[in-house]
Amino acid sequence: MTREITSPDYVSTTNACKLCMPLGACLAFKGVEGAAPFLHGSQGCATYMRRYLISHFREPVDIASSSLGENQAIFGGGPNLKKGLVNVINKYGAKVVGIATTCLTETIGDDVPGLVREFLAEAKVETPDGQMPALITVPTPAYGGSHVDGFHAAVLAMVSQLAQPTPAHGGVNLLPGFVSPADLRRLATVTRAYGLRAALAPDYSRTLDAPAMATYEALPAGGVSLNQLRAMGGAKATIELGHCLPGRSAGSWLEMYLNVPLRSLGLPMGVRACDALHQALRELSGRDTPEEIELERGRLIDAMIDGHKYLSGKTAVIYGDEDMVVGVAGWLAELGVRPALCATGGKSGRFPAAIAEVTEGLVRQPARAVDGVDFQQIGEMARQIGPDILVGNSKGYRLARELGVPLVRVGFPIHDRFGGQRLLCLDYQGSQELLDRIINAILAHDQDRHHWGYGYL
Amino acid sequence: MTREITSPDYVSTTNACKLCMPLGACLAFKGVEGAAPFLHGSQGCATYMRRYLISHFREPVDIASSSLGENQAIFGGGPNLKKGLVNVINKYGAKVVGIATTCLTETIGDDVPGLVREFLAEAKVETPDGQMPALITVPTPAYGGSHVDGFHAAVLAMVSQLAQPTPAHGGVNLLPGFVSPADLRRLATVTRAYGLRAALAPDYSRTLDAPAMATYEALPAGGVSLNQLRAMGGAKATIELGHCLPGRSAGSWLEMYLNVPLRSLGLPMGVRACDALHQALRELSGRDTPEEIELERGRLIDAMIDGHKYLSGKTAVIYGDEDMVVGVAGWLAELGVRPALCATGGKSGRFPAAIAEVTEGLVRQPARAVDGVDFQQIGEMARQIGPDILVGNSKGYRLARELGVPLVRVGFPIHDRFGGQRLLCLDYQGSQELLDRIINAILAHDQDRHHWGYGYL
Amino acid sequence: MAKVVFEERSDQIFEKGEDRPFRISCDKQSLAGAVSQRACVFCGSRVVLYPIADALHLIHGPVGCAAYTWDIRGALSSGPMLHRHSFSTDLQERDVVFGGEKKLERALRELIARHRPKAAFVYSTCIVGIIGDDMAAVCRKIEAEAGIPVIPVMSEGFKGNKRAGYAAACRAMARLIGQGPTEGISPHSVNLLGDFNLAGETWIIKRYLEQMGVEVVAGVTGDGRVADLMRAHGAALNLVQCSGATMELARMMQRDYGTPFLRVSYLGVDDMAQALYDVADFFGDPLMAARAQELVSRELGALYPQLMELRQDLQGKRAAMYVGGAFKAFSLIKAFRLLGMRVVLAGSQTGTEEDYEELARVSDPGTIIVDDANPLELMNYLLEKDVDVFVGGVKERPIAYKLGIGFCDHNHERKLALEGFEGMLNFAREIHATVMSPVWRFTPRRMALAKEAAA
Amino acid sequence: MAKVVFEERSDQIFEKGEDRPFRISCDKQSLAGAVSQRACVFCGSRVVLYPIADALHLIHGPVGCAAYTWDIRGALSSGPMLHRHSFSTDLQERDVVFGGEKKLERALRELIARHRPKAAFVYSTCIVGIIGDDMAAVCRKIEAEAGIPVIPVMSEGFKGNKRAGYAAACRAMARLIGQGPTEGISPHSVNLLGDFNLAGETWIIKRYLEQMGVEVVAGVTGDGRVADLMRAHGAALNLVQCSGATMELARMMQRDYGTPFLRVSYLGVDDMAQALYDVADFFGDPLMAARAQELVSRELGALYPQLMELRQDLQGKRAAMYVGGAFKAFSLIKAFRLLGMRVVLAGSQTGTEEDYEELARVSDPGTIIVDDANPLELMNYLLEKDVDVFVGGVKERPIAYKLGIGFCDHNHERKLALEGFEGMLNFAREIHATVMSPVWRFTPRRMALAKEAAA
Repeated sequence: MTREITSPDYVSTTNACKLCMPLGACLAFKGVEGAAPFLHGSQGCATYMRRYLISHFREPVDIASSSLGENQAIFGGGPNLKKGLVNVINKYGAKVVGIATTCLTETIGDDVPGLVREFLAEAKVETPDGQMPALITVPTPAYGGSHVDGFHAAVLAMVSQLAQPTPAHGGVNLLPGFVSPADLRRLATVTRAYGLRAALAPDYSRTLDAPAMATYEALPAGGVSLNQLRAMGGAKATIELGHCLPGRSAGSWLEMYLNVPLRSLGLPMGVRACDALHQALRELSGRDTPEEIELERGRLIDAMIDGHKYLSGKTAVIYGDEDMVVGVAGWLAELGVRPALCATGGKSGRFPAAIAEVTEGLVRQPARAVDGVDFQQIGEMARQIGPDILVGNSKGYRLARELGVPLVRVGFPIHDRFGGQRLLCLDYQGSQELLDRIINAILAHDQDRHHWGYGYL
Repeated sequence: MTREITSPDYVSTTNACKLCMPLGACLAFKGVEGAAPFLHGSQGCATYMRRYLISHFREPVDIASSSLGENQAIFGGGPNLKKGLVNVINKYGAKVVGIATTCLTETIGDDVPGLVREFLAEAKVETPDGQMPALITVPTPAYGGSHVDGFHAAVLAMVSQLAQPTPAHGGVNLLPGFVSPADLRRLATVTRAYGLRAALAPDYSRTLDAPAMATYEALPAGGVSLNQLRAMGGAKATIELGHCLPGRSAGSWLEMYLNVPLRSLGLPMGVRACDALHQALRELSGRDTPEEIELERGRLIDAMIDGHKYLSGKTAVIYGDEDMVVGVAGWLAELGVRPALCATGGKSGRFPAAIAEVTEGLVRQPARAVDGVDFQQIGEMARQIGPDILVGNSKGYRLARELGVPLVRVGFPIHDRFGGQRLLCLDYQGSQELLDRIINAILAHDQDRHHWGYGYL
Repeated sequence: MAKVVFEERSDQIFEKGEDRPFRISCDKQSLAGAVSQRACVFCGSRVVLYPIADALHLIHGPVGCAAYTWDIRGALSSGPMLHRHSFSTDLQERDVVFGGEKKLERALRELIARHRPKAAFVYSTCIVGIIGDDMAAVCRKIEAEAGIPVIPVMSEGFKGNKRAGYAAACRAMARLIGQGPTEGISPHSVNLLGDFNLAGETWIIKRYLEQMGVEVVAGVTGDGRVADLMRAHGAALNLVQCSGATMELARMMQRDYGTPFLRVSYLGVDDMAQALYDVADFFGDPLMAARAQELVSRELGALYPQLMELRQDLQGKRAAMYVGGAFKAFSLIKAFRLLGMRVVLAGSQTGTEEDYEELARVSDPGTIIVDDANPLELMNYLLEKDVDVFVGGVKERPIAYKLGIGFCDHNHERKLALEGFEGMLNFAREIHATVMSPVWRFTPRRMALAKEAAA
Repeated sequence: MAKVVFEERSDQIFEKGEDRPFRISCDKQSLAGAVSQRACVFCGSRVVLYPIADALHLIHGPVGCAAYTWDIRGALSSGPMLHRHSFSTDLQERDVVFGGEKKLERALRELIARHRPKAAFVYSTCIVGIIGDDMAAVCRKIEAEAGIPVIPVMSEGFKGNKRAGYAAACRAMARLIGQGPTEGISPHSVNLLGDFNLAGETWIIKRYLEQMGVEVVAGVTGDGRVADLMRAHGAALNLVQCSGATMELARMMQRDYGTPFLRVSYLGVDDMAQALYDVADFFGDPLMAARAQELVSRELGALYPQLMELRQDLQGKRAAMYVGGAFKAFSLIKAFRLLGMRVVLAGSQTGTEEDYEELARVSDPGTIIVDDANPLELMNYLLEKDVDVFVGGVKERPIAYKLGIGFCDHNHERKLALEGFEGMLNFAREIHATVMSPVWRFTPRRMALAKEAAA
């Protein structure tokens, strides 16, 4: 039964299970109120990332660029960066500009923080309130990590460049990581249900899942506000979600420099992880879990029981961004599904330990956790396993098709289905929805494949 | 383009698109706090209906029976009815018993209201509070209509037998019709968001979608309370959902006998129908729509736009219970899907007009609406149409399989998928979920069928 | 918690190992208001005749009886699927007042013309019994017209219980038997009675028998065909499983055609092997006996190591079962023992006194034996005995689940073959999958127990 | 709302019908901070070479460039699908410091051994241009080793714009052309340049040409094969669509092999017919001309009634378009006119001055012509002109949708064939489907307009 699954090490990358750092940074900046993401580099980067994000969010994703050409690559991108900032501030009305570098500008050696200081000193822009916008800078060379690293780097940048010593105000900081707009809304609702005021950073729940409008909002409403970011030092605690964060995360920065106690939790997926979140919320709020949430939890347990026989002993291959894979793996393990392969293109170094932690006591064979892999490797390993189901982003579709098993889409990107930005995966309700989707994918697959086509399942 | 779709009239019924009246009555009684549904008839009826309801709700559904045998069929079922009432009151602790007849007891001519009066006069039961339980009776001969008729008859029975002249208390009555537990929770949340206290009758959102328990609750918590039912006469209005109600509905009874103004609305599915509900809630509460709901509406419109090209010109066959079909038809018409066939086993007489009303101004050819049909007829008509999609309950699976088109499951029963009781169809959020499910069913079908298997859709 | 919920039913429950001798009351009308798990006469008839796949099954009555039995059983057919439809006369108020005979007649004509079945079964329901339609006359008329057997099944729901429905079904099948040719049937031939080909189980048994050199003439109640039934009297032997449902047919065939019968069970290792040995013994063919032994030892050789691996986890777990007929329970008790498990509750809807006595005999002390139970009683015993898995059907499932107890569907809706040697492995895996699922540790009852244990 | 958003870009926008004569500035570096819809050099190369389905396309650089172009285009292949993979050297910090040549070399060996491609294209990206890897040398080395063409594509993102990428791709393809045998190629033969076989469009055009008796030697940029490209110089004529992308290749082939070319468009009824007539004219074969006429009249006979029915609804509606190359826009204006619609905005990422001049010439007065636009400008004009449908690509889609305006994907991600006569019908239906959708009446903008109108 216990086969060793081998994953050859290749020099080339085929169908990467990751994207580049600046994309993650742009996404994080979309979660700041009044912010324009700005890429310091060649025009193509911004356009490719816009296109990529649009395919998932189905929303305008305007990312400015310093649009460097050959001359700037030789003589330095400073003038273009400054010109671009003027445009984005004057024309887009940006109150915040999140400036991420690219491999080009990192390699030519532009000193972006220095250029920004110069720009602020030159003060060439006019804003209605006379206030200079906040300019956040983050180094995100594509060769330096994945989009998730870029995301976390941008969160650290916004927090560390804005948060200041602040008198205690009783609120909490909630750093959710790279989750869906629906997940962000859910986290906000849950926190509010305990009477806690939370600074949710970043919060692109509205900017990247906006209502239909009568006109084009250059910078859509929503996001964590500058004031919230600045006041993070006065929070009674930071809840930071994710097992696979960089050592220097925004939450640890707040703890180290502004003495905000840090509670590090995994993404709340499955009973244990959700319970841990609510335990933290109870402790921080001093309140009991509201009855409505208790009932959601109770219904989730009920559904686990109702559904356990559809799942017991099934084998899953889970792939995607590290923390999403960890969250799904823990949840599936609670349901009796064996996470036979947990794979990610990320490389935080924490992934195997996190998989071991969330599946602990629930699985007979340790789940195989491999990081830094691409879909070539995932495919080779998955073929050895012959899983019952794939859980991951849209990028595994062709593998699922080849294996003839259902793919339950979670995470990012989801560009071959509708409503990826509305997928709720977190908290009891999100766990419930994922559970229902997984069981129904299995049921549909079996029903359609079966000659008899059972009507009752 | 305009073919006349013919539906032959058969004497026999093949694969009925309806169930029998007592089932609907039992379901309605499950929505009253402390109530035990009780069938006066042969033991099999109760057991079959329990089994049927369990397959959908995946919850215990205890339905008592007077378990008549041959002797009782000849000499009258009174003694068994009374003995059964004693047991259900003493052993189940029922505070309410909802007694529905069956074809057997209707045909042998048992006078159930009379027997109940005798029973109450004899007072053979002991209850902890010394109060006799409320006994509600409803005639539901299987040959008299469908399960939906039984449902509405039971709602009318509980209201007309319990509601009394009551001083105005500022609350509203909300009669939702046969919708899912998730829909009921949603209606309660929405009403509460306007600051309205609503008596939701029936409300089986908790009894038929209960959390896991440490022990077996003979009568699960939840449901509209006796006091709420009794005080319905003091409400400022009744909102009654459904276009295809019987002429003598509970809402019209409250208006006629207790002067409670009636607002008759369709099931809130799609923009127009949801807007109508919120318009009513605004008027009744004097409050604006809360921002969160406005945003839900805005996101729904946004999703309609994002998704319209996947749906424009597509053809749907919709079947099931009348009001669910009407709700889906109106919503699909708003999305540019042609409801080529709207079919139901029900026969309220209002179905064709309701379909015409909700699709008015949205479709080029009037949607074909046929009532009183079975799956033999639906199949024959659907084959003539060659639809792109089926929307209805699980009972259309074999037809969908034969036609090679996706089936999006809504309504009742859903026994070949997991979580049918949790399916949300109502209000902006429910409309959103249905929209996503329909588009994704179409996308998945196209993607899997296509040689190329596009990764971006 | 009161052990006895309904005083009137105290004589329908027996706990083995008490001082008083075995005594149980059964085969009674269900207690009003007790929420019996039982169905009705119609149910009994419909379940037995259901797998006859090329017959028309028309239910004469209001729509419910037909609607609730539409395609609810996992009885597979290797060919036609007519039995998976739900045909009804859908009686309306006017039919109740003026009689439903004309409607029945027209419906039969219509459906026979559309589907060209090999025979038609017409089921009566409660209401037909009251309004007094002469179903038999209508059937005779249409039979003459259509040239196929059109057989009334007198299954008015209130006229007895499910067992009465079995009997009505047997009488209906008896009408077909004897009508076909018997040429070419091997002297080593059997009919399979009381096996419903759930998840293809009949095919497993058939394969075993064929490997032994035995011809199966009719899968009477599994993958059934009208033509097979018509020549079933040509078989040398009837194998009767699930005694309640088809014993009467076996007795009729013995009486009318002299066909002997053997009672068998295909569930569990011992009973399955015994069934094959009994068949070989019956035919007295040493070669057949050798084949049977070879077959059994080959199958067991493959099966045992896997069972023993599963047993490691299951050892000491407690099972409860509530099934339709009691006969199945005997085999299941043995099957659970093989897995190291103990059955602490065994009940049935339709057991006879002899069934229960046998059940008591093979049970461990302390086992509860219950006839015609209901949710409150089941709940009480499941909790009292701290059961790990409950074996039953769809109606029992939510009782187990609501209490946070594992469940195994051993009823007609199952999709997993549980008969034969491979069925035993499936059964063991199924029990293992539910008992060993990690979900239980999150249930309120287990969490409370864990907290108690910790304190 | 200010008509001109960015002062620096005022000379890149022209409104037809003003007093001043046509004048537009274009082919410039995009304005920093303006959120241009343009991509980069690499994008231009990758899009042109993408459909060569049996070649390895290895992107030398960090992972992003490869990841964002993984299987994003609808260029179908009738055979191999190697082009749908995303191959990259995924350069890491150490490679940037110490150079990526060795990694590239090993990656090429690995991938060629795994996939056995007929050729390999190696794309350079920004960073490679900076760190100075000698890609050409690596390619030469591996080409010698592997015995297949290994061709560097110099497509560093910042070294120009998308047009520069087209040129790099053309130079890469030119390396293949001339290497294969040309025996047996018909004197009536063509290559298809600038058609990408999106949704199988190349196959439609091929069918038309074959019906006329014309052989297609190479679908250079559609359903492409290395072997076909190698013998493309044997064709009698190059048909060049989408001028921006492949004109340079056509010119090279004219220079090097004397292959003449025709500029054609397969979009819309007029241009499609004209293309076929032009081919027939070129070959000067009266029989071919007759076949072309027959084909066109047969297709139009089927097409027109359907178009006219759709036109009834679309008459008077307003369209905007923002496309990659301007050439397509000429055909679309005519296609919209055929549907009774008016184009009020036409823009492109990579138009040349001549393109825009021609665009202005064929446009109605009042039409806005824009080069290298951005969301704010597009939004302004879409609202100002009260547009009913916007034609563009994925990046333009949310701009239309957020404003509550219909959309037609006319870019490389499309899944609906829009070329040829059947493509015109698809196009008309697509426009009809989006413009006539009932969803618009629920959008904030339309509801506000309706309210205004009612007041």
